[in-house]
Amino acid sequence: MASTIRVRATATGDTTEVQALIQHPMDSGFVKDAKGVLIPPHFIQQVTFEHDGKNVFVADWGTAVSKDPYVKFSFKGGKKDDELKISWVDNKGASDALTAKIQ
Amino acid sequence: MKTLKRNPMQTLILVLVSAWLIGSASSAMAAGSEADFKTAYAAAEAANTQAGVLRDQWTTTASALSAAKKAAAAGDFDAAVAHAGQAEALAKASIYQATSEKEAWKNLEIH
Amino acid sequence: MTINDDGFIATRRLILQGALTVALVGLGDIPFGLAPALAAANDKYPEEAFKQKAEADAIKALYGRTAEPSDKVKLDAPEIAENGAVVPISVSTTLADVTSISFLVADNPNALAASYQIPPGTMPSVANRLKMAKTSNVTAIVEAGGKLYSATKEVKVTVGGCGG
Amino acid sequence: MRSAIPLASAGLAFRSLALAALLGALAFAAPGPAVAAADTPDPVADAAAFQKYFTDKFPKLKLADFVNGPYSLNEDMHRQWVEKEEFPPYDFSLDMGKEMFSKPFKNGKSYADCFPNQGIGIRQNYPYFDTKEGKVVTLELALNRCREANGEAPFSYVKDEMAALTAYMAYTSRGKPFDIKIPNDPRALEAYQNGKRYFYTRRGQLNFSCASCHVQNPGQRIRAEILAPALGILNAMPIYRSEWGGMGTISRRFVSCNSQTRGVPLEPQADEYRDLEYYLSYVSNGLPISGPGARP
Repeated sequence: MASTIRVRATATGDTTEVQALIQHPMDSGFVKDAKGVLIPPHFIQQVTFEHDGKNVFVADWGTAVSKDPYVKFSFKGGKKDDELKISWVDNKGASDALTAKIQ
Repeated sequence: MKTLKRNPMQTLILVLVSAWLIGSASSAMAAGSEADFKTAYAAAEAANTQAGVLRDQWTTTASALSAAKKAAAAGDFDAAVAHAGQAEALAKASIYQATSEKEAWKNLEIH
Repeated sequence: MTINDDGFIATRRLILQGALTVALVGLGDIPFGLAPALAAANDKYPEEAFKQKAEADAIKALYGRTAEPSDKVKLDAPEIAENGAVVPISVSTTLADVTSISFLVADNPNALAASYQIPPGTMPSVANRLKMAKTSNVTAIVEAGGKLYSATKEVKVTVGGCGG
Repeated sequence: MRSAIPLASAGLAFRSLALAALLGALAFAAPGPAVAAADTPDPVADAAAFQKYFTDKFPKLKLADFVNGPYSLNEDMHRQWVEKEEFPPYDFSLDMGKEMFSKPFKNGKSYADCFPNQGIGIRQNYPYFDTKEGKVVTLELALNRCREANGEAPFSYVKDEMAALTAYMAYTSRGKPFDIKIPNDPRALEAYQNGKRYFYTRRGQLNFSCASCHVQNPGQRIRAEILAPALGILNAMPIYRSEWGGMGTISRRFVSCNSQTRGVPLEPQADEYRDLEYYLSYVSNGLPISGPGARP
């Protein structure tokens, strides 16, 4: 099954800009479905971005992050063809990971 | 650009007609009984089917019809007859809208 | 502002954690530039902070102190959100030694929306898309050099369409 | 003494009806375009007048800008759109569509065998008038007919699979101008006219027509949303709407527009919807395809 993580990492000079879009319902637990039943909370809690063995960015998310969440940041020290490892875990313990190459 | 005098006038007529319909529908209410509900519901459904033929039914007609059915099922025929009357009025208003729009749509057409 | 029970326990546990991390750092061989701030540096998911209803409690649970507004924190958010489900919000700052950035939506059921750990070498700017229940103040908090700075902007949110 | 039965619900219906009708009259009594009902429809003149009405109304916009709907009419919305387009939420649907499009059916054939040019870069020619069938055929209909012809179950017109397929096909046509043709066949002209009539006909208890919002009030707000101009309104289809938190086909948009004005929607791909799509696409001839799109 295709990964739930889409990432674009582009290095310009010694700064690498990272954009990530993750496929996830991000249910807050406050929304009712068509039959008026509350949809239980189901959201990504932590996303870790790792480069060269150390975390370059960690996102802690609550129930107010949009569906199919998106985040953008940049860090120094990455260069073309380096690997960037992204992994997320949600409140039900589900998770997914992807290793991408910096363009 | 011709100012749209007809449109508000035509909408005013729409309001008056439906007011008259609701008035007549409600004044015919005696103490509701199952028979009254059946006739009132049948009339409302017939009008709504006619609106369907004209491809212009309203969602509020449908909800009034289901409210009528629910009230009748609960044995509250007064409310059931009232809802059915309301549904008939809404259905008739939608029929009026569909027929009057047969020509009135040209008012908005871009030329 | 009364500190409710779990708020108090949370802060005590926070301080313990902080102490633990500091102790570990002393032992560890990774040369940390500066002693990590209370909660931000450790990787644990700040469960308590996300449970808080009010903004002030969330900030307290997360950082253990209050923030002062600063024009060095540039918060970018729309005036009227095109839709409360997807509100693009970003923040950037010229402050140095930034270790954490957080976003809070005051009138959401839980104020804390997202919190980001910024290790040394990562630029102090984040863009994300948040959900907003209704018109509310959106606040970005930047933790730099162990102190908290903030910027706030009101974002209007209403339902779209002409109604059911 | 008038009958004592408190007809709150009837009164309520009457009040909401009157209020809605009044709202309809007041909010949308803005001067509409000139009136002159031609007998035989002249699509070429219609399209020219249609495009002129909008370029006059928004002189700052180039023709191609109209395909971005509300985002071309409001600076705050435009900024939010640009940020979303950096990594658009329809990315997943696009990939799913691409994958589905290349996966062969059980009988070994695939969508590429049903469409000219293997289905690549042809979205701008849909919908077209099928002279054999004597009716308008939309892209969504053609996709389901292709599935049925190859022994596969048709997809729902309002769900994700159809949106993913049309998203991919639209993507392969990005930038190509709409090129809708009306063959020399009286039935085609009639289908075009039916679509036009549906577009301008008021319906639903709120007594609005598509034109009330998208011709008389583009750029205005209706609660939080900025109304899109009718010109180019289908160019970005299918769309990922934040409102739905998901993809929406043209069918889904027509159905939801009807129910918003408290009109009972027709079944997806009903003749009226197919003709409406035919009219709306024809008068947007020349504007580039920009689908799939993101919308509020």
